Amino acid sequence: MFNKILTRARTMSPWVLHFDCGSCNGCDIEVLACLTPVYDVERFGMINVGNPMHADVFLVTGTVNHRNKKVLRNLYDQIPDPKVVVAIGACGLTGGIFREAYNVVGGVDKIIPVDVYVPGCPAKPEAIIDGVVLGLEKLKK
Amino acid sequence: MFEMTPTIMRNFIGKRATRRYPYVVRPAFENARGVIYNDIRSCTFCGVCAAKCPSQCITVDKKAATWSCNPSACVYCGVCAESCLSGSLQQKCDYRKPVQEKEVIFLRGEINNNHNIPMAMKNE
Amino acid sequence: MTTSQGIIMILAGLASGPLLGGLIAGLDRILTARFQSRIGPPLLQPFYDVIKLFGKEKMVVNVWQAFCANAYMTAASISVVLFFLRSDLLLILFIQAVGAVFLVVGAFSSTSPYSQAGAHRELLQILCYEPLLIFVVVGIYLLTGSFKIESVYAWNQPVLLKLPFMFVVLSFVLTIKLRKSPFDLSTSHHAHQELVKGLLTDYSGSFLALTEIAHWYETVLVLGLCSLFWTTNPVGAILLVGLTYFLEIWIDNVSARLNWRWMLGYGWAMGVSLSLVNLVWLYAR
Amino acid sequence: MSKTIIPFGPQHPVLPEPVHLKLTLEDEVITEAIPAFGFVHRGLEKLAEIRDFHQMIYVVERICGICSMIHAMCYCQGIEELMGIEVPPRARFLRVIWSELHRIHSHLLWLGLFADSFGFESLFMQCWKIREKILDIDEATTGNRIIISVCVIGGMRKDISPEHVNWILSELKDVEREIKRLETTIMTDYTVMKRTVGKGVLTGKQAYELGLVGPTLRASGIAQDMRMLGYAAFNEINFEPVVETDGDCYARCKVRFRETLQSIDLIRQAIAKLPEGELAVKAKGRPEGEVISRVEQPRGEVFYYIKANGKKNLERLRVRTPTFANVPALLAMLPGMWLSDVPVIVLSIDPCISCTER
Amino acid sequence: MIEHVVSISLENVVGETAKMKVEGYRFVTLSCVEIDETTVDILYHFDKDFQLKHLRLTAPKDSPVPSISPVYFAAFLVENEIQDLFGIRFQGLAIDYDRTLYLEEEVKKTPFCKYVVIKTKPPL
Repeated sequence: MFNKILTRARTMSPWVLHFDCGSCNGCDIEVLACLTPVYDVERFGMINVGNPMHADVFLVTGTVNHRNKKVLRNLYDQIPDPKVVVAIGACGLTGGIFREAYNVVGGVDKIIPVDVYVPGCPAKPEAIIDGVVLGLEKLKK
Repeated sequence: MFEMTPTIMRNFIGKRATRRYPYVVRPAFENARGVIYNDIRSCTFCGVCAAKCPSQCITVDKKAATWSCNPSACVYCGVCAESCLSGSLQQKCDYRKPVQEKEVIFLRGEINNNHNIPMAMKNE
Repeated sequence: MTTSQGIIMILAGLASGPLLGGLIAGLDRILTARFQSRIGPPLLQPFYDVIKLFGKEKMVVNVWQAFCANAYMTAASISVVLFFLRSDLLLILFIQAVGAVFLVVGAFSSTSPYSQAGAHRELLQILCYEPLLIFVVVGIYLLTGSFKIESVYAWNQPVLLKLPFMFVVLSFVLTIKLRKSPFDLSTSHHAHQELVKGLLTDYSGSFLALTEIAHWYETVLVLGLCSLFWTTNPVGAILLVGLTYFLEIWIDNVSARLNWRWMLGYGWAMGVSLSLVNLVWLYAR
Repeated sequence: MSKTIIPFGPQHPVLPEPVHLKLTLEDEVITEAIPAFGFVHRGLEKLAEIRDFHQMIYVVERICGICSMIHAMCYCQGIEELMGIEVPPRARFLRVIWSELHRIHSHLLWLGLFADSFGFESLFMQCWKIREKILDIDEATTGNRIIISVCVIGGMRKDISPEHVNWILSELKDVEREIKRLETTIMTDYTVMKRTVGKGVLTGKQAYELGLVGPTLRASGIAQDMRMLGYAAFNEINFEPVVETDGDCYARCKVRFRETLQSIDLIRQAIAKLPEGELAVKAKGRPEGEVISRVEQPRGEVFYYIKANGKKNLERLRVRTPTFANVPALLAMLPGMWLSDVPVIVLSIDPCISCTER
Repeated sequence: MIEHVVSISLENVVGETAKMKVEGYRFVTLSCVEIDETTVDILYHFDKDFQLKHLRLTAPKDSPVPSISPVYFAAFLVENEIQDLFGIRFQGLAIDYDRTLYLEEEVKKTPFCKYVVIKTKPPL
């Protein structure tokens, strides 16, 4: 019984932490656009907390490079369980158009385990909402 | 002070700006740049798309008659579809859905035989 | 008050925080969303948040912090229970202040600079609103001749009519206490703040949930204080509290965050002068 | 109180982008601020060696998602100059329209973030709500919301149809009305003024010597706007740079606010004069030589140095983006300020870190 | 095409830029291009009333270039960038990131030079 309530609460209240891991701002502002009136993800209880210790869903946009991979790892470790990682945009998935550049390590999944991949360049807000919803499936288990 | 009042009062009384997305889906604009779709039966495996792709996510093997694309590296610029000589490559207006596993689109066709085996192969 | 009545009141006080406070928080979020042309979260959203937080992995920075979160929660709930028991106003205020200080101590005990700076600002906030609250209580005392809430209820006409300026001062305190713009200095409901979550940065999981519930208790307490200004009939009290809260949300939405210098200067200047005017006016009549 | 060091970023909600500012504080007053970069560095200029010069358009577009089209336009203008291509007039006017649309959406985005930096959440929401209309125009005309990929060497890929023209004009009218409603809030609201007036003052001389560009420089009273060079079709439409003289955050806010309205006017002019004709000329041959191309981005002057040697790939592509030039302003403005003013000052130069580091 | 180019040498870099400052030019940026195994080309761009003027310095890779950041403070950022990407050392930088502006310590190669330069601290 309690578990059922807890699961429901978890899916109803995904607090997101957004980390721009070297994206071009495209996906970034689309993530922010999700919070604004036209998409308003607060309908689903999503709020941007900006503090890893409070977050449940980790939205990562952009390529990983040698400097920010440590930050990424660090942030990931600070998020308490249960957590969901959503990689956003072509850059977050594989490195996108930049994956052959010298300072690019590749997609987010090279550093931390990723649960949901949201393709697009930039990913549309609709796709980002879909992605978070898909990620919440993991919490139901 | 409080200069914002008329605006927020208008918001309070007026219609919400929110699109109730998952419940109400707005149709995509007709020339929105979404997923790349290859009609493998008419593909001639000329390789122009692979050469033009700025993200280098398309590989074409003429001998084996295969066409593959890594949609997670695709930047949806639409250059491949524009430059396709046979018109087999098209860009649809729907965006690609999020997935839990990365996939690679791998299509095999035979140039003279109208016969294709589209299949999605998992990456690594 | 009989013993059975007392027990009912204690239970009501204990329940009011998590239930009433949560509902108020939910309503607050919906109203804010409406002001911003959004739909906003469901009414029960704060409850989901808190339940979820209890289910999160425990990450304790240090033992102090766990203790402080609990102490804050206990103090806040005791002050509300005392309020429901119609006890001494001064006692209620001091217990509430002790709780608030525990929250700050917990934040100071961590090493995060955001948390430290947030705690620093919270102390300044406490410094700003506590004297004003005392003024309000003193005003009530001068009017009714007692610090007991009982005596306010015994008063035959709404206190608001005698202490209108005091009510303005109290709503000023309310803005600080509810962490609303322009005074969301130490921590803020939304993330876009220079101190991230400020004071609450290092509280996480169930401890954050505890501070959240404690905050609800405090909301109930401060709104309860507001309701004391209209005790003659419950409809009047609810209307007054509702209106004040609506006003708070409105101010939250039409103003930017200011810094603590402004808060201290403006708060004390305005609070003290308004209180004095009111007290002098009381005497003069 | 002894000195505290606050690490501002790389993950910080006020700055959506990863830049690290090491702030040394005494009480709440900043004594030193040193920025650290490298969190977004991808090495994009080097990609010119493996992508050919046509493909590079789409790469430079992704230097920055906010002013992407203007990057592509600047790059294309450089290559066109090298190859001696004359761009058809319709394409030049279309470039003006889309680049000004980008300016509006970037400025509105900035206004929102700026409002958020001083804790004015509803103003943030309002600005972003208006901005969605511009994004809809982008999506309807080009197919993508932000990175619109319309420029090619020799012209444009997409066209604006006559039905779209009318729709754009009516949408712009809405946008203009909504923005004008915010005017009193941004220009006269007590709390906004309290947080912005007199914060981060740069005199004209200081700003010029630091090599600042764009609205940051114009707010200090120097009328320097690359659109005065008359690239694309800016020489055929009326254009006056917006200048303010105070040089503080408030002045920078005013400049950007007025530019937003000005851009709407520029689009109207460009639409009124939009000539018929072909969209693009075919780019034949390979570029050779050195060229410098400059255009005005929402954040200021962007500077491209292109060196080509007649091969498919460029020999060197160097991009100096506006924020790169504006970063020294931060070092000059931050010391002596309050911690609570840091977000306001940092955002007042409209930092775009992915531009800066490429 | 580039006009108004003045060639300068290592000795008079600072002198020439100081002259530009006196004439009222605004510092735009530096561009660095690798020419061959031993030399790079550094272009100093200045702007005045929308007219660009350039100083071209052909510098050897191994000897440090005098920094112009004491003259134009804004130059420190781009000089640090060149230090990172090309391995050229600048002497007298206002703020020296010691080649960690963009790249991490563990990156040992200078990405823009085809001929790898392992960097050392400049002689003091």
